Amino acid sequence: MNTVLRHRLLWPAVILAALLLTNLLFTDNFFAVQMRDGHLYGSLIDIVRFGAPLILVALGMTLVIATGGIDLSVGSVVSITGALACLRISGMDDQNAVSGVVAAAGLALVLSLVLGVWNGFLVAGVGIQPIIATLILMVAGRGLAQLITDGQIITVNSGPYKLIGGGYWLTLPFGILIVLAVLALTAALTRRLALGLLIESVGGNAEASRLAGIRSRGVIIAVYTFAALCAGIAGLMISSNVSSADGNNAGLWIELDAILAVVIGGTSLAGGRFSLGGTVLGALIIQTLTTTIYSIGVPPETTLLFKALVVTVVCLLQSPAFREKVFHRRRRPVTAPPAAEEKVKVPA
Amino acid sequence: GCGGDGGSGGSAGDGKITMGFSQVGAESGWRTANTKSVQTAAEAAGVTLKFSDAQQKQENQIKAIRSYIQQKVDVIAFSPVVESGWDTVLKEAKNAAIPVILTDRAVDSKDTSLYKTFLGSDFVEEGRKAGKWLTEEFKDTKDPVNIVELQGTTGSAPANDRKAGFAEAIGTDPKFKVIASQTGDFTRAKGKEVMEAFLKANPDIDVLYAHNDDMGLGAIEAIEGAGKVPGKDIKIITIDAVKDGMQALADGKISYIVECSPLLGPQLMDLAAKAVKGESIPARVVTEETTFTQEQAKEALPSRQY
Amino acid sequence: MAAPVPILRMRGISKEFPGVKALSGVDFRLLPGEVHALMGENGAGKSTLIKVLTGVYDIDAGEIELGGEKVAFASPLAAQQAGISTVYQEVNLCTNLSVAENIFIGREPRRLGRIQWGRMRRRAAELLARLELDIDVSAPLSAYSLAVQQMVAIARAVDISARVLILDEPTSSLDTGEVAQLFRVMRKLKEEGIAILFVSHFLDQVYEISDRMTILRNGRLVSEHLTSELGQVELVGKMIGRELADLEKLEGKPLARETKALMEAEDLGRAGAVEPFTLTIHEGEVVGLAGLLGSGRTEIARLLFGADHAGTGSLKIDGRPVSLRTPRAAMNHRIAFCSENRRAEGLIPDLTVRENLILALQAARGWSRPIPRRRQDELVEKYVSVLKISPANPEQLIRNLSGGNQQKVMLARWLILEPRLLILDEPTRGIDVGAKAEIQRLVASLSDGGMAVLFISAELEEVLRLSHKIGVLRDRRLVAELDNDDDLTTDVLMETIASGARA
Amino acid sequence: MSVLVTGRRAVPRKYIPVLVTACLFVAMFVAGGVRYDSFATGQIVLNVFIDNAFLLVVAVGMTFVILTGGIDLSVGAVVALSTMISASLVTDQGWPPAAVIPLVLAIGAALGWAMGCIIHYFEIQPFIVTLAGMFLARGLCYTIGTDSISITDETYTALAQARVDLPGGMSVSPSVVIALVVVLVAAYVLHYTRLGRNVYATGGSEQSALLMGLPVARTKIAVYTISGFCSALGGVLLSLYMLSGYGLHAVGMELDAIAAVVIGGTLLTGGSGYLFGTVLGVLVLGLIQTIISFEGTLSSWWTKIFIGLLLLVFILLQRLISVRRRT
Ligand SMILES: Nc1ncnc2c1ncn2[C@@H]1O[C@H](COP(=O)(O)OP(=O)(O)OP(=O)(O)O)[C@@H](O)[C@H]1O
Ligand SMILES: Nc1ncnc2c1ncn2[C@@H]1O[C@H](COP(=O)(O)OP(=O)(O)OP(=O)(O)O)[C@@H](O)[C@H]1O
Ligand SMILES: [Mg+2]
Ligand SMILES: [Mg+2]
Repeated sequence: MNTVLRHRLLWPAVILAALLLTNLLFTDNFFAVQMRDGHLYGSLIDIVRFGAPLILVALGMTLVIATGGIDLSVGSVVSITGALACLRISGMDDQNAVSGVVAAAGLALVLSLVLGVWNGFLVAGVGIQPIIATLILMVAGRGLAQLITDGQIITVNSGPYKLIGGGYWLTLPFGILIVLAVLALTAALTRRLALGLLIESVGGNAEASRLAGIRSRGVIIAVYTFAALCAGIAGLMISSNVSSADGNNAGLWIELDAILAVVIGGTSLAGGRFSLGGTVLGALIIQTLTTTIYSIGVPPETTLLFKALVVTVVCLLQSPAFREKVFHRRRRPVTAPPAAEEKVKVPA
Repeated sequence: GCGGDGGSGGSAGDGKITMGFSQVGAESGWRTANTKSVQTAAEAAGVTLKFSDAQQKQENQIKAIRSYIQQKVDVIAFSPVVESGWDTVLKEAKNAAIPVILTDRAVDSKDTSLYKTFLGSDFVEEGRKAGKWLTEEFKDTKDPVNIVELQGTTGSAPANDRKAGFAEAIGTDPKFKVIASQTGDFTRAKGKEVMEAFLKANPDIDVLYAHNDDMGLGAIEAIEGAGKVPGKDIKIITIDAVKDGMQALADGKISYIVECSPLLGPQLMDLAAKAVKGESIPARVVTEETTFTQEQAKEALPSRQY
Repeated sequence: MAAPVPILRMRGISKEFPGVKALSGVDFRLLPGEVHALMGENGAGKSTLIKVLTGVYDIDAGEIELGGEKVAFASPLAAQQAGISTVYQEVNLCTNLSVAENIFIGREPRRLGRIQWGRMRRRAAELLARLELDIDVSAPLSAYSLAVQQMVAIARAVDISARVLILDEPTSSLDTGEVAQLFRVMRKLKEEGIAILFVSHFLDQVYEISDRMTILRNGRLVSEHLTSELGQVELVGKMIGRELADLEKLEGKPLARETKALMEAEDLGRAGAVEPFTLTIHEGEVVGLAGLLGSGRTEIARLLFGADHAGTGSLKIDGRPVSLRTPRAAMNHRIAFCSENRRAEGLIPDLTVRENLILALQAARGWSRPIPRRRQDELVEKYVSVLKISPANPEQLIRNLSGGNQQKVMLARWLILEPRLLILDEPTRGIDVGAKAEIQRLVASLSDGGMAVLFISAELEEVLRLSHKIGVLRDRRLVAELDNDDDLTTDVLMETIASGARA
Repeated sequence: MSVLVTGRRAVPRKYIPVLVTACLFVAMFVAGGVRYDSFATGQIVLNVFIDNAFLLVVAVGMTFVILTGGIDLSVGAVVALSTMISASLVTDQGWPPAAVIPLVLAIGAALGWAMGCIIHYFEIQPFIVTLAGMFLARGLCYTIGTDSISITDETYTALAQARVDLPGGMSVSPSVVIALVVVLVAAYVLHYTRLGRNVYATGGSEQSALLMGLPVARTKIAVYTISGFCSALGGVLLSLYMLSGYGLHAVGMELDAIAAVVIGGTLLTGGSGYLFGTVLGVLVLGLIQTIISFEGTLSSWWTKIFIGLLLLVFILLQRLISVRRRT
């Protein structure tokens, strides 16, 4: 088991390492991490810090995908929670009041929970296909976020709020700590408790799971709720990072990146087995790629070509069939049985 | 000058004008202010406004215009998402004898009789203004000036034009070097992220040119995070002059802002009334726009509406 | 019989999966005009041999000759084109397509490239009529039970005019009538000179139809015999590598009527599935259900487990009325149900043997009370050894197990729940003789311990051997309830099924 | 496994979802007619076709892919790429449209074919491969140019502005005709040819299809090729509609196409659905747009919320009515 797991995450890890090393060619002391004003500072820290919202959203997405679903609405949830929190804070007399900030953030997270339950209800209760069920919130949610902000960017000036996405605690960016906490919580819920097994079972064969006595409806609602909560936290982080809420642009296309992270991490979109570690690696790969593009100065017009190249290489390397077909053939030329293409074609 | 003969009479008979307005979207605070301005001006002028939001898609705008023709509005106004590709639908409008007014962005149609007038700013000129201020500011230095640029959404008209205008203005002098240029998608978050990467990769940046205020504001956070002082260590030029940007300008964090005014509403209603009546109107109306230095910002700030 | 020039010859075939050597150096030959049975325990490598032959898997070593030419098929398509038509062990059809399409897809009657739907449906109906199956061929296959699906798969394979016909456990869900029908068709094909490879765990069937048999054990060839020259006992001995202790005849049990009624169904029914029926199951009682294909046995089982909603009637457990709206509700009353369709309704293919095995127990405990790993390992170890699940590695993915071993895991999933009522729908499907005896013994001993069992099997002997009481179904109606006394024989049962009369 | 008693109802059960969708569409149209003046005209429906001809073509290709259980995220980008290639060749290079259009179609098909091969032979999930394809195609657009390029070629302009007159003073654009031809051909292929049936079989169960001896490899590659071709054709129609090429055209169109297919009742897991449903899906999305523009008083955000609500009501009714009918 252990070897299998190590195997599964081997290639994403290799690719991440390769990307990081590429950076070293262009930026000296890329790996340097310094202490500045009591904060850790450096490119590596930045990658994790900027990747934090994506990791969060992707973690939630992993569980949704493991049940065979998909959640397109996370981007909208990101913008809604950010908008609501900032709206509340901007209306406070003292924006630096911790209790007010906590209440605002809490309210926003409660809203994200409600939205998650809503998605789960549409999928599991009404039986709408996940992609359409969440598309509804994806479209309407962004409108909702703009309704909250009245189409403007709400700027806040709140120290405590700033902490969530832009602050430091114990020398580490607070965002990283949040990610670690959520990751630990998710891992505990799914791997320590039996939730993971139930999720994988529902995603692997829904009817068989039902007949085995699993309340798949509850499981599905739970994962959508969890995904929305993760997106909600990510939304707070994103808006706190720039101290403002942008209903239209916050979290735009993050669902695509999150799904990509999950898939790169080795979880199948068809549902079933999932890998939290893989997802984190996947998200880090995406964020590193973005950072790499900025720091080696890929012009904006060719950014997408570069991305296409990297994504292709990543998925080819990760594909056992590709490695088999390309590397294996060369390795065992003598004893190998005729490969698929060379097989004798028998006339009908 | 385009002839507003016969055709316009019938539909405007009751004196109350119906205008179909197709907006690009609500992608920024600037755009929202623009929408608000049009809406309030319409109300003030007693114009019935049919508003639709294209969500940044040209096909949606074309659909909207087509449906305005179907609904027989008196005048159509729209802010084109992109310059090209309007001939077909504008011809339909012309055939239906509905005058068309462009706002904010132009179209590149050869047949200028397809629209009455174009009301809006000149993005290339905005880029030029930004570049000109920069050359003024640094005219005494001999050292090379390292510039980083935060572009708008790749391919969008303001990004293309503001980049071109700026490049044109600084182009002659070899001491101005754009050492890094990347898209920040017109957003604060991206602006911050890209700027952080710039700061890591390039130790000495002298100037930041951002295609809008929001990216500039994001970049300010990045610069402060890196322990530098925005406006001092790195001079910042942005475009738009929204309220948050003006505040930062007044606070000395931004050095210079080129205004791009979203308040086209009253002018638009004026033009629309004239177009419906068939009066002749100029083919190009430039919105009144200015530039702000830090001192001017302090003065203007209290009276800013958006 | 024709001169023995094999149409198919396999030499030194080896196939290794990660961690399992499924075949090593197996030789096999198939003569035209002969039914050749491939025998072996669960996991002996029968299906794997068939799959490497038909191009589903590559072989690691060895060679295959078809009609004297060396071949290696890149895909089942190539094998089919070369004249090998196969029914694989698990029903491999597309349940989203209509019955007619499943028979003809890839070979649809066409004119100018246009599929002629009318002709296709007519021919499909004719073909099924030859197998004495009268169903709506334009309905999706998913509307039919597994047994019907198996018949459709057979019809498809039989219709492909081939040189070699391979049937991997085609009869595992079929009842006597259908099997007889299939054998008639097989004999006819045999006379036409077609070579038939047949796999089954029903020894009687093997002895009835096959001319020759090849025995595999642990992926190795044991021997090849003419069927007439090898007795059943010797065969079993060669298959399992030791003598099988004689199946002690489970002697007639005292009738269980004295015990308390556990579950009483009154006029329970569901429109279109099963007519209202009344049935009482007592504690410690084994109730068998007998009936023909599609007679509604599975439907009764599903109603009693809450897998489907009953339209009419009521249900009492321990004398108290209950409503089983979900399987979970039934499980709370300690009812368990092992479905006949393990692929669609049983296995979670991506999970390991261990996870599949504990799934129902975990579901019953809820997500917040995980079964401690040590307890899991104990349970798994126990059932792996009791049911002789092989390979004995609990961390193997279940989809990599042989069909019979998968079935054992499904059974174990429900046995560890220690239910009060265990509903078994075709539990011995695809299970080899040794393990089957083991399972029957297990059922008997569990019912001695007070557990009630509802036992459904296409094999009447099995039903007769185990049950205290047998319900007979016909056309989705429970027509009779017979006590299993000495007068009851398979013949009496058959007659009841056929006549629909109450005994 | 619920039970179906066949022959009880005249309409086979498998058509019910599509019929429900069709009825809902009509209901929505009638509701629009009641609410807005000059709405309930035939031309409004035709305009929906005119404005969505390209989406229809793209959605047809997407239907093939989704029926096999795959997904194609590259369609929007391929549409943009086709407009860009067309515009730059016609306007900047002066190529004749008769050469450009076939070339563009070939490029689209080739891209689809390549993605299909990677998906099948290297067993990589379609999502990630076509996402890379999307990046690639958009990237190629920007390498051609970041500005939008007008098409002033006479053939294009003539085609773009031509109208096919219908009785009752109504008219459609040639694009609509092309799109409808594509729909008919595709429906024929899906229903009456082996390729089409193999598509359904592959979507039902790829493993079964393989074991039944169906050419799964060919089928899978074919659907991505078809999708690539349809996207390119959609791009050609879009370049007629817009008379321009632009790298930012058709952003997010993949989602519209997927939504149209799924609203039309096709299962994203593959193997079940009809092309007619896809046509309805496109019409529903188009009609929602039309209703929005007739409403005319919605702010940008209310527009989005309203679209979401309409979609929700539609899907809910569709779902509830279908389920009610079934039980
Ligand atoms: N894809 C696979 N990966 C790994 N192991 C496999 C795979 N397929 C089969 N095996 C193993 O190969 C062995 C032979 O399996 P096979 O299916 O051929 O058995 P069988 O003789 O058909 O048994 P049964 O009577 O139960 O159907 C088993 O131990 C099985 O676990
Ligand atoms: N003529 C038929 N023969 C077989 N099955 C049919 C026939 N007509 C319909 N069916 C379908 O097959 C299903 C068989 O029902 P069920 O599964 O309860 O039968 P069963 O007694 O368990 O038989 P088996 O599992 O051996 O097919 C029913 O749901 C029914 O819809
Ligand atoms: Mg087998
Ligand atoms: Mg049955």
